[in-house]
Amino acid sequence: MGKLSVNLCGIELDNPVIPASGTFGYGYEYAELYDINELGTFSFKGTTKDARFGNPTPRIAECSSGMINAVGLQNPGVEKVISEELPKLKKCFHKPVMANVSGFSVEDYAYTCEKLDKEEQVGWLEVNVSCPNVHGGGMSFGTQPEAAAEVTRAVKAVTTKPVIIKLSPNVTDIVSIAKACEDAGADGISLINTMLGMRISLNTRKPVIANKMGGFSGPAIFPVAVRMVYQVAHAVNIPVVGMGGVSSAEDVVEMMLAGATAVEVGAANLVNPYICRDIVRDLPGVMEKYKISSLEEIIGGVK
Amino acid sequence: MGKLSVNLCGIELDNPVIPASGTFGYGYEYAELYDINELGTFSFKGTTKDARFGNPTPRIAECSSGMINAVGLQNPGVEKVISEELPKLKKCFHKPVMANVSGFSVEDYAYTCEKLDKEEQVGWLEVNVSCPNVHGGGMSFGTQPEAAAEVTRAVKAVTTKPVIIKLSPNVTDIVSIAKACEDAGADGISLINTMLGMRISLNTRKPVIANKMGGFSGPAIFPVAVRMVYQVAHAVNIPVVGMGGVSSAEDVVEMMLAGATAVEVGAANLVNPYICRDIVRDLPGVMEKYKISSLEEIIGGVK
Amino acid sequence: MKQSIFKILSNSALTDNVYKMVLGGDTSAITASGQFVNIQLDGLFLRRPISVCDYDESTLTIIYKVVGKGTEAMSKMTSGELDILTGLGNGYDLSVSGDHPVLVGGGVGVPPMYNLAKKLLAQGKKVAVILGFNTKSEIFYEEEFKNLGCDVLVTTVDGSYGIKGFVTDALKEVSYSYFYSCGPEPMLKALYKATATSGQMSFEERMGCGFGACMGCSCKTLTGYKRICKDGPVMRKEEILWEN
Amino acid sequence: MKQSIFKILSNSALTDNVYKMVLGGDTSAITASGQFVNIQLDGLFLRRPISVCDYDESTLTIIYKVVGKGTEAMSKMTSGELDILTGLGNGYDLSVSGDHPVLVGGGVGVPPMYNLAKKLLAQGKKVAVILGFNTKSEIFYEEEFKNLGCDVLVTTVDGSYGIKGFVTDALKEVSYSYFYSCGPEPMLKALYKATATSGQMSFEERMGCGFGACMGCSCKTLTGYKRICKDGPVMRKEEILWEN
Repeated sequence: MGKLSVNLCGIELDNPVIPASGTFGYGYEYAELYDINELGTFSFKGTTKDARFGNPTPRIAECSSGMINAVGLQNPGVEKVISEELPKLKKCFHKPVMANVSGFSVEDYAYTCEKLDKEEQVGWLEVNVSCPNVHGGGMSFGTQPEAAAEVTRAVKAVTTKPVIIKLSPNVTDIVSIAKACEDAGADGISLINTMLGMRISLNTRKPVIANKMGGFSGPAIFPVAVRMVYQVAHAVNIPVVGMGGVSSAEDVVEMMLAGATAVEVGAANLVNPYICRDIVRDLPGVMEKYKISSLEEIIGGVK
Repeated sequence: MGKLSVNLCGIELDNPVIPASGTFGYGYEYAELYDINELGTFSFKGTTKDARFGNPTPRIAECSSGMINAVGLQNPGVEKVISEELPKLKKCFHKPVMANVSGFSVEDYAYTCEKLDKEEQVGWLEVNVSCPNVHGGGMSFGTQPEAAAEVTRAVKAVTTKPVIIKLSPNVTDIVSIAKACEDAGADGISLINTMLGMRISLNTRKPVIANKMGGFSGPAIFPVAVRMVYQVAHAVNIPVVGMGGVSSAEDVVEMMLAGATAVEVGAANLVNPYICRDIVRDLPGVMEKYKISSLEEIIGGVK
Repeated sequence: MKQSIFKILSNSALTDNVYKMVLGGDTSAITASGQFVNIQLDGLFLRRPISVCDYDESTLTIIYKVVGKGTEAMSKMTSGELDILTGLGNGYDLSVSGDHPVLVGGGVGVPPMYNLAKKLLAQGKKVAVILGFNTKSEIFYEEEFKNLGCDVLVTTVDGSYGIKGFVTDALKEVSYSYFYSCGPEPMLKALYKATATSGQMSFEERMGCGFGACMGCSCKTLTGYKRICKDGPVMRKEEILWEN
Repeated sequence: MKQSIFKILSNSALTDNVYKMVLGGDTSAITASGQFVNIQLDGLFLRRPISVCDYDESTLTIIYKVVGKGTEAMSKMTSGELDILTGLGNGYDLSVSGDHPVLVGGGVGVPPMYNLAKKLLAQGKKVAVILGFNTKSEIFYEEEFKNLGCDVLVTTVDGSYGIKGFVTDALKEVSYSYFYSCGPEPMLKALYKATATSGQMSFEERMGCGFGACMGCSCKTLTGYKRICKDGPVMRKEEILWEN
């Protein structure tokens, strides 16, 4: 294996850098800018059973060292993703891709994952259990260990590929939720999804975002992400994909020292569309500076 | 009342600006720099039953738009605070002061609050239920509604002055905890305390902070603070003191629009020791710019 | 789209709060009038999208109104370099203009009309321009459009200069084969009703990335969901769906 | 303590990663050798504490090693202004020096010894200076101390220059009435054991505020809990408590 390569749930990645879902579309906008095959893989736009427009606009707000978004899982629905998006994706990306799935019921998750599991290019299923849950009374699957486990079991029952559960940071005890997913058969855990945040406009005296609140991401949340990745990675025996404010090769190394096997990059893509490629290119220099011979060796290096 | 003044639990503040506990000592270091009577009030260093040195060093880490601290409630203990610190405080500050109290058992809280309640200059008791709880198995009082309510009841039973419960943001459902405190007799709620965060040094491959994790504060956490202040202020009928990353007069107005009756300023004091005075002086100009005739009127202005 | 560094050549006030900045750099990615650029500013996370007023091989001109931290910081810049994404958005389609199009700009919607007018005139079209402002002190670029050789009508809501009222009041006095517009949504809505011909309108929305990746600026149209930043900002009258 | 704006007058490399910056501004709050300043840097939240190498009425000289983002950013500055808190920390007490004190600096612990030497010499003291480095290429300020009129001994761990070994090896060759020191903790510990007289040591710790408010840099001493930033950074040998 190369000194940058890591093994994520049995699939080798040339490097641990993964653009996060919702910040990279289905890849082809970025493929116009550079060869996205330089990346380890990427997690495509959150896909649901049915097509969704998402939330009203404005959906975006600026914050110190970060941003809030309330897109609301806009996507064409799993059928169209398979028939229209994946063929376009296949043309510009030739590695296994991470399929990001959201749902509003356990049945939704199972339905969408079962369909995507059959797609040859899909390498992993990243199941986002941090979205609003209709049938559970406003709470989200990702904030209750049993609900997260229920989704995990349902998805595992109808799929053959590695299932990575993506957790919400807006919880009291992230470890109990991660363990519940592991016990329910999850092959990996990815975290952290965005933090629930809000901004108010002094001009209008209304929330900046039409939906009032939204998902807060960017370098501002990095210390919370490192903490949760550390807590979860030391509590479970399955790989952890770390994310949350990562925007440099140094951040990637810090996440891996905390316990991440691979690292997703989110908000930074929106500010610098070349950031993931740049991080991949910067990694060897950073490894040399900090005397790291292989990234695999530093995973969870902090006890 | 002046256009800057607000009423916090029956006590009028000349303005809503309050340096947060742990960033302002007992006031006299800052009194060497400017007349701290310009402030609404301030919340003094977290005080416990017994003297504490706190955690080993390093206790501080830098983050994007923020910092992590793991001081660990260093203080001389309530007897010495009363006999040595308050007399020094009285010399430079002539308004009611907010007494910040922490404990490791319900009895601790009651003991310390009862003593400070008898001190003439103490106007409010700010009870910090977001510190490590020994007898509850590593969880913290502030993460369980019933535990927070228990502390509230115990403190209210032995005190006569307004009791403000300071809540932790590291929870799934901040509203349920705030309501439990209100039901238990709290006169006010202050939030947010710091977020649990962690940084790792690439040089040493160890956590930057000796205690591994610490409290993350600064402008980075402002969007989470605004969200939680908004949620709590719209769920309870007692005043809310907003804090978390506030570092400008505009931030103060945003917090008040979210529902805060007064606003605490924390980490910003450590970077600019004059910041709270500057905010008080900037407020009239900001109010004029945004056509605000009185701060009292905008509290909870965002529905 | 291209990411590159531009040098600030000049930055001056046109009115109390509207500024004109001329930048030097690689403009090769700009392919149409009505496109925008996305500017990175120190201490701010998201880039700031600003419409292109004019450009040539090596310079870029933008006109912006101070509305927040970002534009306020820009207004204070006198020199230095900026990291800019260029060539964003679809821009206006000139092929359908007919021989005497009218260009309608309101407030900070005026700037993109400038390069558009230049291009249409270069194609030998007769170009009428309507510039709408609230009051006299807010007016800018009237002379510049006249110097290009356009027939220029200016409206002010308070009647302190030119025609009293809105751009739609001036529209009555103009004959046109097609219309191009940019301005606040109420103006675009009024134009939508008042215009006798087909045309194109440029829309504004808070953006995340500005290049189609984040779905932050989506809108519904009669031809499906569109991203203001990538499928827009210019929409054809026929596809516009007014949601409220 | 005072917060004020300083102008960067010069900034140059003394070794591969040690830089000297001279700043112009109001130094009136600096009252003793061994104090430090706390510097605000764009894009970084906490200020960066740096010991004062030298100062006069209107200029401040600091010498810093590039160890992280902050010092790296500083090393690239050629001009401009910096927001600095001055007059922080207790500094050295000269009144107890006796007539021939020795000043011991290790690595970036060398700079504060410079102004201290100046002051002691001005009081007519005979000043011996021991400068400890790892290797020849890291040596700086040997000439500057000689030019002041100090007896200077340099040690290098690898023997590539001066006395081979540690500052404690050079100490054997010096007679002294008192010692002042600044350097890495292992050096201070060794000095603590090796010194025959009383003395003062300056300590380092990660700081929050730098002026005594946050308790971020507390330490235990034989005379109680102390804040490195406010009650220190200088401690008397008699009060020091080695925790490990």
